[in-house]
Amino acid sequence: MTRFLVNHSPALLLVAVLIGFSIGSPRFLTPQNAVNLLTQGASATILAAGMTWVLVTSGVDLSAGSLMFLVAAACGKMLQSDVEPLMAAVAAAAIGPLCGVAHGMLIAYAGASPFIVTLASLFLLRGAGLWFSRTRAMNLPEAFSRWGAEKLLGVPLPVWVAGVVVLVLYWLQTHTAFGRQCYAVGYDPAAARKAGVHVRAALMKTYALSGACAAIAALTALTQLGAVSPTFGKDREFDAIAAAVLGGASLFGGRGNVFPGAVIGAMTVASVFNGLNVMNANPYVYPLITAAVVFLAMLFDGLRRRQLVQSARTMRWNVEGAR
Amino acid sequence: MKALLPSLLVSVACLATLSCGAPTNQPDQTTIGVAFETLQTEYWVASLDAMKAELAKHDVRVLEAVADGDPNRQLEQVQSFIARKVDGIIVVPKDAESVIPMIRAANKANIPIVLYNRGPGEGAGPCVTVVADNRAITRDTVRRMIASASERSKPMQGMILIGDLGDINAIERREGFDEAISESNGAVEVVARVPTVWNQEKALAGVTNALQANPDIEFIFSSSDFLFPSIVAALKNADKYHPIGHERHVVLGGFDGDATAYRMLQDKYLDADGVQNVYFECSQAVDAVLKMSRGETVEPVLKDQGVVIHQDNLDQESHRMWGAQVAAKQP
Amino acid sequence: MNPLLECRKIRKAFAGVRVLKDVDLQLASGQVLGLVGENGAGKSTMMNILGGVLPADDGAMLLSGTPYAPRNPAQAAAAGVRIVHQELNLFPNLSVAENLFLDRIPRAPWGIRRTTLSNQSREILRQVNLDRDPWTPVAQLSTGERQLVEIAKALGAGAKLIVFDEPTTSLTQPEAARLFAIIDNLRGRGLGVIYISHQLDDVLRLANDVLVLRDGVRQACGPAQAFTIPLLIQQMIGRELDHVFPERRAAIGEEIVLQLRNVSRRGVVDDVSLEVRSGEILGIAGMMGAGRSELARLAFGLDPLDAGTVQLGGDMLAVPTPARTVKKGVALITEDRRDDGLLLNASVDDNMLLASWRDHACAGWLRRRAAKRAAAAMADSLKIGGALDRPVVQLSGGNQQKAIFARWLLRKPRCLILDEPTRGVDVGAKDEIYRLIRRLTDAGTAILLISSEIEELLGLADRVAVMRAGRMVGEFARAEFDRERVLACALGQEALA
Amino acid sequence: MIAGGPRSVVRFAATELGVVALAIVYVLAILPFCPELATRDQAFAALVNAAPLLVLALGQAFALLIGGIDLSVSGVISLAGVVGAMLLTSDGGVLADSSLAIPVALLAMLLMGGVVGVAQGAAVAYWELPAFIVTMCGMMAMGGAAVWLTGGARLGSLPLPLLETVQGDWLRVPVILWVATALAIVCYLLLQHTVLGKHLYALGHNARAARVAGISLGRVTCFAYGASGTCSALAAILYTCRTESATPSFAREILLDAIGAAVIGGTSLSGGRVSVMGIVFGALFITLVGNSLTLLNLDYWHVLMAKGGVILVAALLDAARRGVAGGRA
Repeated sequence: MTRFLVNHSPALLLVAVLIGFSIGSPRFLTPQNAVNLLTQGASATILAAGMTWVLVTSGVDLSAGSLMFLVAAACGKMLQSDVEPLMAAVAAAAIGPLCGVAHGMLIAYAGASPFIVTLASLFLLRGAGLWFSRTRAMNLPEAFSRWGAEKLLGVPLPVWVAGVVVLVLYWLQTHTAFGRQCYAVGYDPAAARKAGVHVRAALMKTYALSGACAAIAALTALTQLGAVSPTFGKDREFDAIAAAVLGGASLFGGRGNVFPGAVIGAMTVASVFNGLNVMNANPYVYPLITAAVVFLAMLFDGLRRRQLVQSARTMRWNVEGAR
Repeated sequence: MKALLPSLLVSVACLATLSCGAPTNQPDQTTIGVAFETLQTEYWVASLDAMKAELAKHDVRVLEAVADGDPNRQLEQVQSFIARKVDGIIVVPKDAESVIPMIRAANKANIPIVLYNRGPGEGAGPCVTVVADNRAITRDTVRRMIASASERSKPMQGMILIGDLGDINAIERREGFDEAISESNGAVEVVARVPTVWNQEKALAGVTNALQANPDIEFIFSSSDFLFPSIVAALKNADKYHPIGHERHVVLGGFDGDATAYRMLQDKYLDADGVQNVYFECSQAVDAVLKMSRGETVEPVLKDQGVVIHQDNLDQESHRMWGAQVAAKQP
Repeated sequence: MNPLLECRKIRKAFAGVRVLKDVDLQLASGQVLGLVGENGAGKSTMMNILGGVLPADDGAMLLSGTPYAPRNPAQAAAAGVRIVHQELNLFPNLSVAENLFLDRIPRAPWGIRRTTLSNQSREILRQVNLDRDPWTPVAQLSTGERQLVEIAKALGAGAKLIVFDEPTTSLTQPEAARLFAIIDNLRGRGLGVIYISHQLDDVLRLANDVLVLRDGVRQACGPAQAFTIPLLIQQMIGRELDHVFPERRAAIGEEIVLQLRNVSRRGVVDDVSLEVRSGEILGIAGMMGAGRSELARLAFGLDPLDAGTVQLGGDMLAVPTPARTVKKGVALITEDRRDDGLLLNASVDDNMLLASWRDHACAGWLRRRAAKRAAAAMADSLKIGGALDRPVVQLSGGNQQKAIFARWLLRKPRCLILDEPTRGVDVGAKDEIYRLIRRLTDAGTAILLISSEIEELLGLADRVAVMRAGRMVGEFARAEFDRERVLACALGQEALA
Repeated sequence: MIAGGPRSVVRFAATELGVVALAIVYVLAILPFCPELATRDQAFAALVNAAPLLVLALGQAFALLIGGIDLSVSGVISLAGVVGAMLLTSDGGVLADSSLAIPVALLAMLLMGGVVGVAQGAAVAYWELPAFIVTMCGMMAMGGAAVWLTGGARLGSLPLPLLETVQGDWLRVPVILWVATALAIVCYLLLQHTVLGKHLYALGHNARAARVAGISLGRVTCFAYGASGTCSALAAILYTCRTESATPSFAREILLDAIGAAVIGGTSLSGGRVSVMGIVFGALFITLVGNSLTLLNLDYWHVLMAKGGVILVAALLDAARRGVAGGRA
């Protein structure tokens, strides 16, 4: 019983949050609010999916928020100079994987620590974005921001985008050699190399993916907002890490998944914010409750890890007992 | 330990080089240091541009610095200006308290200092302040909003978007809002207070959620105009973004007077906007600092009365709205 | 018949210690060669050379008649030589199928060819009689099942020769029987198998030929029918003493320094009791995986006890932790010098002083010069040469081990637990360590000595206790010391004992 | 030392002397552009500006030394600053009129930082949770608590004697410099001359070996995070007195500056390596880069990018250093 609880803690935590808020406000658990929640969680989900991937290889990407801003600034700049919206979006999105590849190179080939490389990037990319935009806020043309409100089969476009990204990443993670090998890389890079895995290539691809996710997340949020401000994407990397951890990813590497993990994590964060909004809660309690939820998730995760170790021991005992 | 000795030697040498360095020779041109707390919103960017343009008119060299919300860094920047022996300093402080040591430093160095947009706290040394009364302008704006919705059935459900909870302007505007609401005899019932941390995404999600929870909201005040794109997006999604006169129109009000707000006023979506007169404030600040640098005395507080721009006075007053001019420059 | 594998005069030395001396080995296709010998006889080295982990210093190998000199495990695998290691190299966070094919997952435009992968995995798993869904995460398998997966991994890539290193240590009886059937099957298909094990009855049952190694020398070789278990044991240990063990100069004291009562830890140690007196050396014998090192860790407080008590000099420790046991004067030198002993990038004297900074301090404030002097004096008396401020990683294995000894000697421990104190140490350093141990007992230190070298145990210890599968299975007093009986007891051949 | 090919240059740059050289070269390089730097006042100002960052970086170094990290810096600064100011402020402070107000408040701030740090250390050591997340939650929770306590308002009106003391000079040298120097010396002595320092190093080098040597990992970890928390609180005192008010929402970026200063100063993110001297120059260097670029009248974004570039170089040096230490270049 405890084992079930501990093994499914991310999902259970989400359910607990949902139930808690439904009790708190009758308006929380409605179909409209569900769609609403999904729309708001779209960009966070995409970002968390990319972050989960990086965490699986026991890395971290602190530059995600700044990269989002750079992409948004570039896109906004192009839109303002009357570039075709689709072209602008595609061109801006290309910045993401490019920066990711640069991170990957430094981490995989120069052997620098992911933490500090992406920390440097956090400054560099935001500086570059501000340079691009001259710190001006930009309102985006209707032709672009219209996409954010567009609906397909009754479901908003951002949700579709998030769905497709999650699907693709889920497929990559579970149905390709690269995805599976990333788990080996995160569990023990040396052993993975010995087992014939191309560790460096895997790391390169991982950071490229994370960069691509940041870019897509930026564009998704941008279509919804219709404007770029100089604070766009600030501190989003911390939210994404929190979401990934809520979804069961481990900072020690080798664990976590895009679906359902990252989705659950991002949805939990979004639900907390949404629920507090709906309940018209005191604005001051927001950070406290978020911190409490993340800490709780981590505590469960610690329990689960210890239980795994325990069960491995029990197994050996059974083996020898039978002998 | 082995590393310590050479390091010490080198640092002594370094300090020696520093203190023997050439004495500074200032060019004759007047130099003014401008220290902004942030460039987070369009309002600050417009202010900085206006100020630079104003200073350029007087053929003054400008040193600029942005503290990115960190008062300690701003203090360092002001000290740098003092070290460069500027002729005057214009500072946009983060808040009333943290500017006090900056004023003291400037006074000590005998350099005139002008505070832009935010006043000093008690016990500050001599300085000149150019301020708009955030609280009063907000109050008047909200009054105007309530008035423009006089024909609606009472009470209306209302929402306020609160800025960063650590920002003094955000707090003053919230207080102005509350004041106007409380004197309205129940015309508006505030059902949602959305914290935005001055973040457009948070604002979008917050407004959407609040509309979800309270579909009857018909009165929204935003503590800054730069959150309007988020509000508009949320309203559109809820099919509540309609021009004034439409039965589903939501009474909207904002603060700052930026280009977005100007266009919304033009298009008859926005009911009222509290405007700080950027050009007035900037020219006042520049005037004051230049006068002081020539040894003249200036009134210690220069008030920007601000103006509430609404549908009825838009044509007459739009020249006082900085957003109108920014909008005119943009295609 | 053309031999599948032929090794001629293989030699290998580590840091001047010869571990393989002109070993010849022959194996025909469809044959199983049993390789036996004591711990440290050179079996693992031989296997590592075959598997491309280590290069041979000298000698030649022929595989199917062509020269064979793998430079890394990948080359060995490509040539058809696979090794099933005793410690598992699996990723528990991946599924069985993924572990089997990690470096050559069958791909298609739409991703992994899951059906191909499933089928191939099932095929291989059938060969090892593991009836599990290939998509089960390895984390959910029992240790025995994991061992089978490891074997399956070796079978995967067109293997010609498979080396099994102690494959049955963690298998249940039925699983072991299954393994033997698999090996028979492999033999039937014409593969060559080298089977390394301490389970002599298994070796005799499985192998066509048996090769006995002793101290890196080929001691005996012949068809399995020619050997019996007693004969094998005799061949394994029949070596002359090449060390003169220093004589005890002081009598064993009265005081019981270390006392374990019914100590258990699930899965590794089962109800063990022992006591060591001051100045006494209690030797612990047993084969790999018998729970000796685990016992040492329990006594020292490194792992939590599930049951039982630890008493030190009459004080009961309710929950022993290293910090507490060290304070009571216990010291542990583990077999894993690199991970549990050294601060590799720190200096030699920092390593030596690690446990005794407190003794060289006044209210937390170090008397660094005194500490350094003490370290230097200790280094001098242990003959650790060279500057003491260079990183310890630059020292030879013997000197590294001496540095760890120095660490504890500086604390003058009342009880010292030694786990394989002379592993990876050259002959000269070995003698020095023996003298050191004797010096300690003469000063009244109680010593718990774990060693795989029976000579070492018999030469130094006052009593030898024997462990097997986590239990204490026998104890010998000095008067009853007999290599064959001790080894037989450790191997589980009590009939002989 | 410098002669002998690119490899020894890398090796030199990777030592703590590297950052000293870097700082000097940097100062010399920008001197022609802003000669003001060469005045005594400005040199002192640069040092005073670097002082609070130095305090933070030294604290961070304790966490980094044992292979951890402390992200809670901005949270502790906010909360400690607010707690102190709430005790002291003359408009409604709890202890406003008491003569003991100042020492009690300062002690309370330091204590708060220490206790919070120890709690985080305990969660890391005893519950085996990742330091990154524990301290990230700490950052969010404490920042939130500070805003909650004050309702978001900045607290000013602090007692003048305190402000004058901290902002003033002692023996013609600013008090803040004395404080930072004293802390640096204390840290240096603690790390080099005490049992605890040796244990911290041991834990960072090889936690398993340290445990076998009888070092209590839990206590040492708690101490490291406690020290980090206390240093953050000390920095809060300096910041509060410099800006004469306490903010409940201290800028998060300061954390990145502190880590940057520590890493540039030769601290390894993988633990076991720290140099107080290096950190002093690292903090000075980061501050110099920020301020001198302002003096050069470069735009704010250029300052950000320059800072990022410096950290990137430090990252590569860290990698090179590990390569040299690990035997692969």
